[in-house]
Amino acid sequence: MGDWIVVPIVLPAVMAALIVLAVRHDIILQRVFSITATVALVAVTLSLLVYASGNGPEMYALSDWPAPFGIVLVLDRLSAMMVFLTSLLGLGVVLFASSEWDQRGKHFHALFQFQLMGVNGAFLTGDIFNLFVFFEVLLIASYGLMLHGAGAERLKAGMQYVVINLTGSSLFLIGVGMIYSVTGTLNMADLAIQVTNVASGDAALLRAGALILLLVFCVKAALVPVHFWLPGTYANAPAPVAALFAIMTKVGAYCVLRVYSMAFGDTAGDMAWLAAPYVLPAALVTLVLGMTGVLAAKRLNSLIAFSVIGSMGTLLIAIGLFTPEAISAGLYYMLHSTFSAAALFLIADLVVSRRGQFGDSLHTAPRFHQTGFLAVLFFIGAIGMAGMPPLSGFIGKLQILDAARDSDAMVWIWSIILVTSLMCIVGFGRAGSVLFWKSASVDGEITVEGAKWPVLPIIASCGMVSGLIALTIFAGPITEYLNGVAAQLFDTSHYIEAVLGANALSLVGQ
Amino acid sequence: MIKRYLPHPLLTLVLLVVWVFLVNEVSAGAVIFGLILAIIIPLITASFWQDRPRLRNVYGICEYGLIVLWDILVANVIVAGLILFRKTESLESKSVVVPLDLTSPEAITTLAGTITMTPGTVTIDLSADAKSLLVHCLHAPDPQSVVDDIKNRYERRLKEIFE
Amino acid sequence: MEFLVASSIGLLTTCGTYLLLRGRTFPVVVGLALLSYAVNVFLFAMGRLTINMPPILREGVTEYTDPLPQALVLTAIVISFGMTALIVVLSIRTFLEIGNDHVDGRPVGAPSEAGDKN
Amino acid sequence: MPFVVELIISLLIVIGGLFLLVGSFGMIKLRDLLPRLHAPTKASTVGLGGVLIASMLFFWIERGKFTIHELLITLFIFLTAPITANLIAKAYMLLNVDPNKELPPSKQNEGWATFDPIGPEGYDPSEEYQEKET
Amino acid sequence: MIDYALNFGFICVALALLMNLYRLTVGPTTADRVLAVDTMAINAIALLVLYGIGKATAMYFEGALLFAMFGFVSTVAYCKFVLRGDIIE
Amino acid sequence: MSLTLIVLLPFIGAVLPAIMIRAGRNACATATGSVTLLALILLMAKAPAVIAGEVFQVSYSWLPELGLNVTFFLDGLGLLFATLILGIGLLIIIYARFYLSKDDPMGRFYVFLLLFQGAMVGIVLSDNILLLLIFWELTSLSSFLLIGYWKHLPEGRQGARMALAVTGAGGLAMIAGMLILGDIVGSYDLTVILQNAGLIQASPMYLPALILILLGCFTKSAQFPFHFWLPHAMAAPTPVSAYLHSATMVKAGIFLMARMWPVLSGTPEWFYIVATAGLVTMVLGAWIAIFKHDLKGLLAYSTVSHLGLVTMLLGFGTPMAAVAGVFHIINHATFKAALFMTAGIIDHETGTRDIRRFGGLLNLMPIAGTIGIITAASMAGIIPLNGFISKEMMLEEAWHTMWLDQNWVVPLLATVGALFSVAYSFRFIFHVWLGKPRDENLPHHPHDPPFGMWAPPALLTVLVVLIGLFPAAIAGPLVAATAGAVIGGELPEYHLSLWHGLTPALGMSVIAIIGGSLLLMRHGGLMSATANLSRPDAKAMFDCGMAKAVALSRLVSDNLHNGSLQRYLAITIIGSIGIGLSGFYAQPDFQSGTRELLEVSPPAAIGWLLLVVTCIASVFMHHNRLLTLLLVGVVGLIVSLGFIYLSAPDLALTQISVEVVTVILMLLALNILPKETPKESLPGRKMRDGIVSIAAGLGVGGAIWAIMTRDLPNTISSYHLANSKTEGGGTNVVNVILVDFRGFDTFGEIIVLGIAALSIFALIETVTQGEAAKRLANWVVSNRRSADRHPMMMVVATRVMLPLSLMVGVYIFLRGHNEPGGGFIAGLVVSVALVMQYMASGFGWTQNRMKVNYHGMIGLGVIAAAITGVSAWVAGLPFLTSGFVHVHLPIVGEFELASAMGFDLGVFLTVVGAVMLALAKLSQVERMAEHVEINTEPMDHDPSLSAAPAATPGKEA
Repeated sequence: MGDWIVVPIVLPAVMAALIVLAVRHDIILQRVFSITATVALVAVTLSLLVYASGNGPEMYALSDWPAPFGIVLVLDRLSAMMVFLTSLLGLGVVLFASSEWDQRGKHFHALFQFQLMGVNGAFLTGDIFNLFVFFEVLLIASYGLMLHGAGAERLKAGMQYVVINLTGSSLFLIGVGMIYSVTGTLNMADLAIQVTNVASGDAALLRAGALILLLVFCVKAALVPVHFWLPGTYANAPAPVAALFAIMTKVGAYCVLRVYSMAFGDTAGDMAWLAAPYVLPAALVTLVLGMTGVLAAKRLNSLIAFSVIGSMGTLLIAIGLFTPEAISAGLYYMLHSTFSAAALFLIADLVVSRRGQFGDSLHTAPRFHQTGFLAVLFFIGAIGMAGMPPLSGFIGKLQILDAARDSDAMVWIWSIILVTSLMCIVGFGRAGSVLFWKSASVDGEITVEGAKWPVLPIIASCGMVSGLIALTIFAGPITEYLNGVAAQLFDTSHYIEAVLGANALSLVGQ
Repeated sequence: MIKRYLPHPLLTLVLLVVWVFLVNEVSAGAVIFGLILAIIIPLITASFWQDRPRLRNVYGICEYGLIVLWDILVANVIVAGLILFRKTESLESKSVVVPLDLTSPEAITTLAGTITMTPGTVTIDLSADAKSLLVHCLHAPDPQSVVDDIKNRYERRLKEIFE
Repeated sequence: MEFLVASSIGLLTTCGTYLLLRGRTFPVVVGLALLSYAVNVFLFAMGRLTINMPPILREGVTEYTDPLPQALVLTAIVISFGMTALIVVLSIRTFLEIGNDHVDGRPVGAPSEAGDKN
Repeated sequence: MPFVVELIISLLIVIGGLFLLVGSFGMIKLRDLLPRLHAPTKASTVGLGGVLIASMLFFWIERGKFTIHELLITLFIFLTAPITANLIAKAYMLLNVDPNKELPPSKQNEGWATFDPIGPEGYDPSEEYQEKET
Repeated sequence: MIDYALNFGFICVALALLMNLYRLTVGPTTADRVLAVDTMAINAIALLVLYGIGKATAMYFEGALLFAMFGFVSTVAYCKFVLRGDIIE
Repeated sequence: MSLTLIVLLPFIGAVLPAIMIRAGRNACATATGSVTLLALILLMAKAPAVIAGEVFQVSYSWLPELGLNVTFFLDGLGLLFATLILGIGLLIIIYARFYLSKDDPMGRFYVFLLLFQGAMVGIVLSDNILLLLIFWELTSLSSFLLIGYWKHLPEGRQGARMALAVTGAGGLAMIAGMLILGDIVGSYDLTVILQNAGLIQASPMYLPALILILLGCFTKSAQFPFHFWLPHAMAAPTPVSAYLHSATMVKAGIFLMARMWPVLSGTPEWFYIVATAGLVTMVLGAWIAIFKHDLKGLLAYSTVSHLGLVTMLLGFGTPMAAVAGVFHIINHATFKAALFMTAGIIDHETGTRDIRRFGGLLNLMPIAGTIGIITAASMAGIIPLNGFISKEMMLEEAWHTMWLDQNWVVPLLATVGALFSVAYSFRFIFHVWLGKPRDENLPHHPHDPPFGMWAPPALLTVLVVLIGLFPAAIAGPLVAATAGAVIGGELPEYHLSLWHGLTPALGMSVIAIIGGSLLLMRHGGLMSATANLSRPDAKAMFDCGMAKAVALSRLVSDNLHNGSLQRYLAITIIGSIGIGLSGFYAQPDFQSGTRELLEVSPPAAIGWLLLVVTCIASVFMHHNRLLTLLLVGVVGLIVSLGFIYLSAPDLALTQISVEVVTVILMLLALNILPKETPKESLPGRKMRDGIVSIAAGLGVGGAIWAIMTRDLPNTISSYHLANSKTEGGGTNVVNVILVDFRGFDTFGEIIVLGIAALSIFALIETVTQGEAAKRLANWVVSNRRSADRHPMMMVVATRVMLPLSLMVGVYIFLRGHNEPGGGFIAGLVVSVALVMQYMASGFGWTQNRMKVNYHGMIGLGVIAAAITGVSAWVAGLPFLTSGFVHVHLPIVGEFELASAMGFDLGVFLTVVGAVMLALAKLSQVERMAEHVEINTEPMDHDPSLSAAPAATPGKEA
């Protein structure tokens, strides 16, 4: 695909800069620019996806320096899928925000495009330090977006989000530093080779560094015990931003998958599957805590936020198994949970904006405008998130359960996933009942000034929901693609050859 | 015309010298490039520094500079002596007032700077209408002589340079 | 020399972490700043310590220190500068919005002044 | 390198070092800020100047290259030292000196700039001292 | 001989820095502390220049220059803060 | 194909009511009914073939990887259930049309109903157990919606949630069970599974799978101990109760047991679990039913009891029992649906469902009464109705059944169950229809309902009678086909008829009828006796359990996520130390390094000492914030000195420039924030934090010590050193790495800066709203303030410094590629030079003289960098590829032009724009707080302009 590989990064960056430079005073033009760019991004990433599904990994050497000396981007099935997912999600979010949200503060669209750039960069890069840079890009853009429009609770939560992630960034550097200090490389493919060459006396340092890095990724992926930033952040972020953040946790999961299946995977000798003993138990606890939070939530947004934690737990259970089947299942669930979290946050915002002063508190309030329509949307979103049939969440969970069959922790995995599903069902049932049913027993109706049928937000929410439906209907072909992704992940030699040249692998062990 | 494109000729000269200092070599390339910068930068910064008085008395500047340099050397030795060899209790520190005849801010600033750099005195404040300097003396048994010294030795010369 | 650097990094980390764990925004920000010093030096020291071998190519000189960690640290410094700027502004913005600079979890609107917890 | 030049350089370095030391020593020896202010602002100029001239000489003789950029630092220091001294003194006086008692009057229409604003009205920090006394 | 002088210079500057540090931590007034930091910057420049002589390289000159410039700016900022609270008003 | 259509029709048709409701209630009901009717017709078209033994099957691939495919098959069992579902569904649709009042949103009702119908049909026709699971959970969801249909009623909402929780839980258990089953067999296809009974029963996973599947069945079919949710689901409109809770959904569990009967039954485990649960449910449900005053409550518990009966029969595991069970399913569906509809009629007509207020209703509403009495009699098992026949068969089977080697347990309890059953059935007859009216003041005056409402139960009643009279003729083929499907083999010898002669079962039946009648006569006394018994109230227990679960969740969740950043960070840090150590010590293979160490020089030692003192001071004196700031500044100073000492001039320059800007930022912030940090940490907390931070310090320090003491491996940077000059065109390798080798990092880095500035701008932009604006408006300047805002000396000095600094900036920028420096440092130098102007002459005056917009500068910078990168595409090279040429000009001499400079220019612009935007915007907050006027003059008083009026200093607060 050549230069197209870098387009998902450069296009949003330039577009954001252009928005700041040329149209920062005109919200309509900002929207036009932003939406156009996102649509173009969808097109580009789709063609990347199509290309990647038919070809092996492809490297793009920035500045024309050969790997591992310069920075490379790598397009493989996984990264193509992730950038496509990002752009789809981004399109929904930007549509939603373009109705009204983007006016509540400054620079929404510029920050949004930068955010897309950061996320895409994180997915495409093949260099750990460059990954750090893109982490920072996406984080700082997310700080800006998270604080969009301000407000006391949001600022308070934002403070925590920023500080925790800054600490995480420090840890990232420490981890990268330790890895570089014993392997002398930053390129992921090269790392996979160097890991096998590390002197035995140095291995302890490498392990420590790699695990610290794992912790950082887990911070992003909101894995217990480093998930604390998520509930406050997601619950208090502006709705479109919270929806966009659905992909942020996935970045963490992606990195776990990428780094620990490539550099510390099968080929890593003593260090093979370094992350596995840590990820799986933590993911199980995460799932439990997340769903406990769902049951405990007193606010709609924190309910959804905790359910996101839970879904990250589920996802990382699958990833933590580190088998091709489980990863394929996990990736399916990842697609699902991205859409369902986004859908729920968007729908929740439609609800909240109609509840006037009652906001998102789960207390009885009178009816509001469009209760029925929103109830349907919410119901669909909720069954998606809870993993109830017939939507993709159920299929995803089935696949994960199925893939966990051979695991030693099978009993734990199964029982926790199933029990927490119930907690999630109960939690969402309570919430839906309060929001949409109890209101019928209260007299009066809340009337909130503003658009009766906000077209773009409804299109966006329905778009997310239809994403879930599409995932369900096309589960077969999608799973087939994902199996290909997982197979490619496990067959690291192609990736390494694509990056380092055909004879790179012959140097292993020398 | 010249004024428009060369608002501060002296500044341009100074900048050219600074550039040569910076690149640390006196070559044609360096000078030409420095000259370009020395012309452009005053143009850019002109709005920050409009209608400033011109300095004409080049001889006066040189004389003043040498005197001050010498005084600085002396001042250092004197202050070092005071610090090292006098008991702190025996130092007669006090603030004195120096009424000013100068009116240009640049001149006043130069004077205040000179005072600070020279023996035993530091300019610590200026009256709000810029007509007096408050000078702190580290050891001044005779405050009036300090004031006279300042007025005669520096202010007079500055007046010639600036006004 | 290595010991001095290592202990300095350790000390910076310790102090940064301690301040990071305080319950007000300002010490937290300062703690982050100290921590980022520690991390920057850490990353820098990855290339091992050398004296007077700056990675600036000179005729006849063959020994240079590892330039890559330096480049990485530069990037890290700039990034942490941006982050610090943001968090500084965020902390005053939060302070203005909620009237106190606590980060120890008391809800918005709870009594804030120092006297209530001494 | 000729011995004399080497000697001069060494002397300059030693003198510079000594003056820097004295400047900082004065800062801890003297008992109050205003006297302290004298020490570093002065001693340091010569201290630093000595070192800089030593450097110039050293590179001139040693490298055969006449280096002048040290002068730039000197220029900066000369330009800035009085300002910092002035501002530090103002900061000190604002918080620690009673303008009505401890400072001589300005003998002009307006008082000292730190305490008296220009013009007829405005906030006057010196009033706070009067209030404190009453 | 220059080496001895340099060592002497290093020691002087080092002691001076320690004294500055003493003043910085002990105070008592904020102005004292600002003065200490300002002097520290001056001493640091001297240290750099001495080091440059010691290593016979001009590599550190820019460092010294920026120290001079930025030392001034930060001192001014501190003073302005004490004087006016708002340093950009 | 048409099989799929049967399943899909209700789902597709579910949109019809939503649309048709606009055309009126009749149209809506007609549309809904025709959907169901169509499906029923399609089904019936296949019925003869199925009864003849044929099995229809269709299959579509959906998710073959998982073994989840859309496959349906239709055999006798499926036919029976599908007929019940669609047939009764059709009746219910008609009934509901008249039952629902005008205020009820009928369209929504029918949508839910059709969804449910589709899900049910899906269950009974699925040939894939995963697909079955999907439909299974769908019934839970749609029944949740139906039960909660009257959302204004709290009972409805709670009942719905309870049903969802219980059946949902069962469904989840079943997922596990099904997955195990599929694992044992190696296929999720039901037809395959059904042929592998031996394999399954021999598997060690048989028991877990059995239990899990049965959990699903029992919860769905309200078997003991999960029976409690069903009565509360009665809050739903009566058509729902009639449909879901008599005819269909509760039978889903039964269906599944029947479906799995060939592979799961026949083992002792199956017998003891299923039969016992059924037996207990039958007796218990019946007993409770006797004492229910709510008409629907009585029917609900009777349903529980009858479902227990069927369960028990299936549990017996004998083919004959299975036949009896199947037959009773049919019978129960007919009479119970009719009974519910009758109850609905009573409710509808009288406005109450309290049995104690009824009596003699037969006179008032004869048609409904007749229907009610006949069907209730069938429920009681009175000859010659269909209930009698299946009950007889049940008792017959019970008679032969041993339970723990005791032959009396099952018969006795079965008789008792039948006896209770008679009692409540008679209670329904005598207390409602017969006797004298007990309450004259019923809410409405009852009379017979409209035809549409009584016709459906009447039709069912006809069936009740006909099956009773001619069982073999009417139900025979269906029973045979169904039972054949259940048993999966040869049917036993059986005879469907009213009279089997004088069998033990007949005796038991007689005992039951007589006993039941006696019991009813003593009803009043029993009532008061049992009223005093404290029976466990399942709903209260469930609610209490739920509340406890929620409370526990809150306890855990809220206490864990208490919003304390301190805790979060402490955990994060402890976690990182822990994981790092665990990695380090995972294997005892660590070896200390052998690298030759550098000597400690005096300046280094002094620097170290300074750093140590400053750090420690910064911790112990952190309550004084300004001092902390000064100390941190010193740390920065020492760190930059250290960088210079350790061969990193670029780093030192960057560090020191960043330092200053940071200090300015912090000072701006500190003016708003409190100047002191109060001492509020308790000693314990300090201790904890101290330990954590020392551990962190030791960890990081130890790691770096271990690293620095070993030799550097071959790193990729040797390539950088080798190619920097020749390929990258610069001698400063660090800079070449930054703008070329790893230019992409730098591209990201300046974007970070740009975003930071934009975020800061956006953040402060909102300061004019809400609480913050109020606080700023009421801001009181706490400290003493100097009177001069813009000291003259400073103004003059900075004016001179500006061009000098710009010159330095240009110099630093230009030399970057070859010597320490570069766009970033130059940007900071220029920014600082500009900030100096702001500090000296104030924002207003300076801003007037700034001709550039900082936003634009950021955008321009990023675009400049991007364009430099993209321009490589023109040459067919990848993004950011750099090129350089040596240009020779006369006089000037030779100099190098590198495209990396364009990139560096982008860096420069972004840095200046970002820093200035952030600082300028931040200072806006200060000005709002301080309430100062914008200054228009560079200094407070210009003595050279003595004639001019004095500049106005700001008004102070």
